[in-house]
Amino acid sequence: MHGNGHNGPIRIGFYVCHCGHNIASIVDVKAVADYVKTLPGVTLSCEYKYMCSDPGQELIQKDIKELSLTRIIVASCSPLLHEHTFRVAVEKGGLNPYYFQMVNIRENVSWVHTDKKAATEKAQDLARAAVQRVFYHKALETKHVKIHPDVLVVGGGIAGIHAALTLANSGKKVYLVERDPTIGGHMAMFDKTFPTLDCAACILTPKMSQVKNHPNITLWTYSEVANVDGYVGNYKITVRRKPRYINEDLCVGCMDCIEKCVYKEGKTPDEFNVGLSKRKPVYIPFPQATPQIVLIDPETCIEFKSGRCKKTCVEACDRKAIDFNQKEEIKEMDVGTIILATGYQTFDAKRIPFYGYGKYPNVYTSLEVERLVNASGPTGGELILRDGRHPKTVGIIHCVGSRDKNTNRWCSRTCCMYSLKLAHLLKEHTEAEVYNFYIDIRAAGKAYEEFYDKLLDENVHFIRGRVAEVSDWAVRPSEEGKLIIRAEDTMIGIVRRIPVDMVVLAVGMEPQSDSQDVRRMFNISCSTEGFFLERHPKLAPVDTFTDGIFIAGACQGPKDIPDSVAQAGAAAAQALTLIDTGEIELEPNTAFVVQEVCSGCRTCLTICPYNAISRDEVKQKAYINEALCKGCGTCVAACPSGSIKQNLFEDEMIFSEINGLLENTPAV
Amino acid sequence: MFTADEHPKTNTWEPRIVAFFCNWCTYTAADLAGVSRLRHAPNARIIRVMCSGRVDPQFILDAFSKGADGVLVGGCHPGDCHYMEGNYKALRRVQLLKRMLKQMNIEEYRFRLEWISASEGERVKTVINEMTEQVRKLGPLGLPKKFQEWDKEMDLLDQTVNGKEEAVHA
Amino acid sequence: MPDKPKVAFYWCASCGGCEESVVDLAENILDVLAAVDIVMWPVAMDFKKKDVEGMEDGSILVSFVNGAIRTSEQEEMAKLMRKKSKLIIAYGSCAHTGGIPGLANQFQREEILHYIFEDSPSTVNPQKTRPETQVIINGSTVTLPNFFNVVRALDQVIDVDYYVPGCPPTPKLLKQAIDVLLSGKLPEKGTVLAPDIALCDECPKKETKPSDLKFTEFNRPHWTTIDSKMCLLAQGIICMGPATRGGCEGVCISGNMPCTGCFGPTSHVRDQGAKILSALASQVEAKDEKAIDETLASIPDPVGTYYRYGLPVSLLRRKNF
Amino acid sequence: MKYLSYPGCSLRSTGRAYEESLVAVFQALEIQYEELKDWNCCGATSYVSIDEMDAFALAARNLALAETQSPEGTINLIAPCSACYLVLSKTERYLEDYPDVSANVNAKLDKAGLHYNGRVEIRHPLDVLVNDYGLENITKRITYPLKGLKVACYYGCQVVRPFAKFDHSHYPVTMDKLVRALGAESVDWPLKTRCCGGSLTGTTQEAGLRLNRLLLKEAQKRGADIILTCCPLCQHNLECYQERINRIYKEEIDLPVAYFTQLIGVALGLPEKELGMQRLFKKPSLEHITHPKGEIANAW
Repeated sequence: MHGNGHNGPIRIGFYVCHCGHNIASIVDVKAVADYVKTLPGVTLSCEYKYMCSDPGQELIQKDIKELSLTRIIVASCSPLLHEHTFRVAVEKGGLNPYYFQMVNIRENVSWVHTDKKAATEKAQDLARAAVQRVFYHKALETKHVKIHPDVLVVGGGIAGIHAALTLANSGKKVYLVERDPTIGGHMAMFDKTFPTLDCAACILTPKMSQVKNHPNITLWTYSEVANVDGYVGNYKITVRRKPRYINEDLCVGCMDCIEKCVYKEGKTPDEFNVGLSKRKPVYIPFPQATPQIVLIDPETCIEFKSGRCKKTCVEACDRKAIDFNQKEEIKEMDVGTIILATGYQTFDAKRIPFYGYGKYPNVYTSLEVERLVNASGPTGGELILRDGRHPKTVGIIHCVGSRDKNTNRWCSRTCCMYSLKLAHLLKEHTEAEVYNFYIDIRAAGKAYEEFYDKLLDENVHFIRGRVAEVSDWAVRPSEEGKLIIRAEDTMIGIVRRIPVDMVVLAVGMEPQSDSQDVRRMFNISCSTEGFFLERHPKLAPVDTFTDGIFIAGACQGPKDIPDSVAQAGAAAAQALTLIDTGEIELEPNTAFVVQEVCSGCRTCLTICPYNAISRDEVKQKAYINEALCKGCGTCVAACPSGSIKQNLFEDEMIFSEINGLLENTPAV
Repeated sequence: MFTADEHPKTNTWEPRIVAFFCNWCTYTAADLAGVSRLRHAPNARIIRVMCSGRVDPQFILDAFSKGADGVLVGGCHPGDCHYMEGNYKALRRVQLLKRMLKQMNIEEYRFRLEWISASEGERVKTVINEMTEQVRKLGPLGLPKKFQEWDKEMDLLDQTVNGKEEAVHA
Repeated sequence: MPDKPKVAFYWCASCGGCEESVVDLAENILDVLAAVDIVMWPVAMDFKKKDVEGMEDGSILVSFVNGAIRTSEQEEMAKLMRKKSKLIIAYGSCAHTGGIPGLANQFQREEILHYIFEDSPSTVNPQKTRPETQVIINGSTVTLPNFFNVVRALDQVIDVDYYVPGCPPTPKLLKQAIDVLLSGKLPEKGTVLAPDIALCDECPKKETKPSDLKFTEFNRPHWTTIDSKMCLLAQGIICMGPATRGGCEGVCISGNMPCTGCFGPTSHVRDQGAKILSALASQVEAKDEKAIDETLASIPDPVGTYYRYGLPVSLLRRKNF
Repeated sequence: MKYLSYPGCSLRSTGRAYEESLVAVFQALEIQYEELKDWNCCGATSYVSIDEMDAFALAARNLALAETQSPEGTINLIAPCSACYLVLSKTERYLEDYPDVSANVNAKLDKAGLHYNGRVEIRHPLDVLVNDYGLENITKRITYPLKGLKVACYYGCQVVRPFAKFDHSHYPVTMDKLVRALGAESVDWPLKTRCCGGSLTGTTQEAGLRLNRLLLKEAQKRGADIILTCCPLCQHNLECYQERINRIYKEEIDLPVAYFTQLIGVALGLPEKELGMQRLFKKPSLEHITHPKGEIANAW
């Protein structure tokens, strides 16, 4: 450690604040000021009643000018509270704000100690540490980053739709990227929505067409984000647009091609109807799909497989929109902020084999039942089971893949309510006896408990107990041909066998299977179960730890439609705040590599969570992109040759703080 | 080991603990302890860093060598790090450093890593109180004084050279 | 030849390797000899302490002192050389940072003597005789120096002007040091006369180190077959290169042995061991305490690994007793 | 891969047919194994309930012996009896997970000059045959495909619970896959892992038989020609009490119960004697199983 590393003359101004009685009643402020006066480098040391008041700040400014102070230290409250205030004051006094240092003698001293002597000694130690520290302070520039006004919204479910519309309506340009051929997400598949029982399509499809027609929204369906570069305010996005084999500009969605396809009947399980019906190779997910453009599935289309199809679809299209040679398209754009609304996937019920999904035809998942009871569903809304029967008894099993340490531990939050809704719809459609097997009924939402009450009045049965198995093991004649649900009824303390015609598995909500890949691409975090991690669970629920990236909807955790919409609105508001501010100010606590000293050992490259460090392959040295660096300092601590420094937290500053803290205080 | 009255400054020796707290969780928790008036031992002196990942093992050793009797590092709980994984890096370093300190005969209780989230003001109080008592039991580490003691053996030179000493065991 | 500058070499607690390195100058030594007058060199020339004592203070231009300070005699000689020399160069790891003898700072003097004179497998000493600093034999007094409890680097005993690092320093560094000193253009006091950049900079295997190295376990050279073309850290072998000053041109690495850190840290580091510890630990893959400990357990002797040459100048200096 | 085998007491008494058929099949398939030398009782489930630590020590002696016999690498120790499989697995797991158990047990083993280092993995022959040897390799050697035979695979509780090491804890399918590979049809039933009555058939027989009856009745109802087991106690319970059940409960149960290894042997064309078929009380009717060339499966 050669050279003293000081910057210019050291003339320290030290101010200790009484904070009324808050500090002065415990810390002997005069003793602190008198003591600091004796320390090397200190030009002025004084006490004042309220340093954060206007007169207090003006005092600093006056002293800087009159006494040519070059460093300012204020011993008062926590820097988290007033550091910014004092930095501004110092700057107004004509000194670089980063020559300022704050000493916390309120939260860390007077408010937590009662022994005046010990508190005063501690305040002196802390003051001495600051005095030694500021010797090494440097003039720094506050960073400002401009915010590009365009926004990327990833995912076109209800959350993505709502966020995109909110932003577009306030005049921002939005790119909405959806990987499926249509927007609408899971909500488009639902029949009714709880607790109001309004039809999902009726409230969703108008919003879908608004998206399509909004001049500020660029909608790219059947597309995926392939790459994300850059940082807050300046993200560079690459989007991969998968070929539909249909010219989007020409197709008007008349669907003549579908009708004229050489396949007279659908052969492929229909994704939108969760496999309950079949579709043709040329198809549209559902009649109100947005955009209303067909697409061709090359996996099943004869032309793609053999090249010898009669291509009746091409003949049928008078707009010549079919293009078998269409290629994947790569789009690039700049945005300033990103909202991730990538949604969830439902739990795969086959993971619990003793519930019989995939084995007994009359075991359904809740999502299948949504389609089954839907008027535009595979059976036109008539409840016909896979074996052709109409159910007279139905068992709904709650918490399938939720609250279960063998599968997923979390509560999926929506299953209780949608199970109640399905119970109601099933009763309405079939007048069947409906049994709900539940652990707890969680109806914590506006008008949710009332809905539960209503169901109780509708004579739906509720059995409190986890189901052990669903089987076709009949032990009585009445059970023959039925599915038998065995469960402990914990209310009466016996094991019950309930024979039913139909079992509905209320499957839980899971992170998308590729959530880890997405998280890495956008450089955000996931909580342990795989949902995207918010910056603060209470106070920053839609922010992430990466500035400029927000999350909304079920990608952050299981939630229902109202919560997803609320979050989408919040995420849009956060994005708008950034955009309308135009730029953000960043603490200049970034790290930098001292190029002459760096040996190019690459230790730091593996450590930076933000990929802010890259290696200049020509110079063979590390280089930190200041804009990506968030200032954690982890690389500084890891650099084995001491070649990385962190502004505001340089090694020498911290060593001098340590030294200052531990030098013996003279007897007070 | 020193006795209390050997301590240079005061007659009653008090443990001196240097604490490195991360800005986002533990420092905030210490502020919360303050706001909540959770009184605790005045023996810890906090140095604020942005992340527990910034805590260079050199800082810890330097604190000991400058006279700290204990060193405390506070960071966010695993999975909660403001910088994604800085606390894991801190944990890994601490685990390795602990092994080394053991080899150097520095008692386990003198060095502690704690995960304290911003909401755990109470935990700041508990940890500082606990550690103060543990270190108090161990007595002073007193490395600066030991360095002086060690160097006293060189003063013997003049005596031996001047032949004042009778034959002594080497 | 009164105008030739006077140069001295002295050795303290060392193995003799540093002396070898001087001889390794080979034919260059003739140039050196032509340029200077050697006034003290116990290993090669017959000068006595009293010869040096007889010189004027400061009359030697430069003294190269190698070895750590472990006995009172070494301390005394170091102080004498300091008095008589304009410049003192701590030559080699032991003088620079304490070196291998410095590892004895993990033990008390009594532990060491007890082992050497009583417990070691090859010792037969039923009377448990120990050497004494003064013994009178047939009326003559025989003396031995005092054996210190603490091993010290040279600058912990006397003021040192420059350092030439290495165990031993390479002839090239020595030649450069001599040239600089004779040129009269002296660098800033305290300078280590080797590049102030870590070894990786000049490592022949530099480009084979991956950018996403994560340790799941640490290996040792004798446990594995080393890929001679590949960065040793990438093979899980602890190499001190990233935390060690360069200048040796990677001689150990070229011989498929990891750097053990003999050149000491760069000038930006206070504690070489803490730094390599921090770097290695930061790159461990495991996340939970148990798995981390399992990975780290494959480092057998932390102190001996991180401070092989620098324990006396480390922040803790020695084991706490 | 080479294996060590731990027969356990059952395979030397009531379950002899299991060992005979297992040996025959392993030989026919050329699976290398050797018997653990000087093995002792696993302690079964009863000893653990008397003194856990002593029970662990007793079982761990076998693990330590395995390490002595096989000085390097991971040792696959085959335990065909479900109780042995469970007790040895549990011991192995506890020694690995709980340092205090390990220290205590090793202190005991130390007195016998033994030590357990954690190299043993307990394997069930079903797991070994299906997952190590592979169904395709078994299929290749089949000379008498079991066409038309309807098999109810019964796993019992201990092979999959609490350690579901190679299959699902409530709905295992390994044996079903094996049976289908042999050319037979596996009858799907939800009682695969329900209690066979266990030792209750010998203590509280009424309770034991009630449980036993449920299984037999349901297998027969679903048209099974035979129940296949992988546990000596299950085999014994299911096979031996059928007449008593018929008498008490007025049932008409008549179902052969065999070991899965016996059926593999049949499909491989091994002689009846080698498979211990003569030890079964109820002879499976396998007359219709014929060689593709038309000859009837050995001397059935």
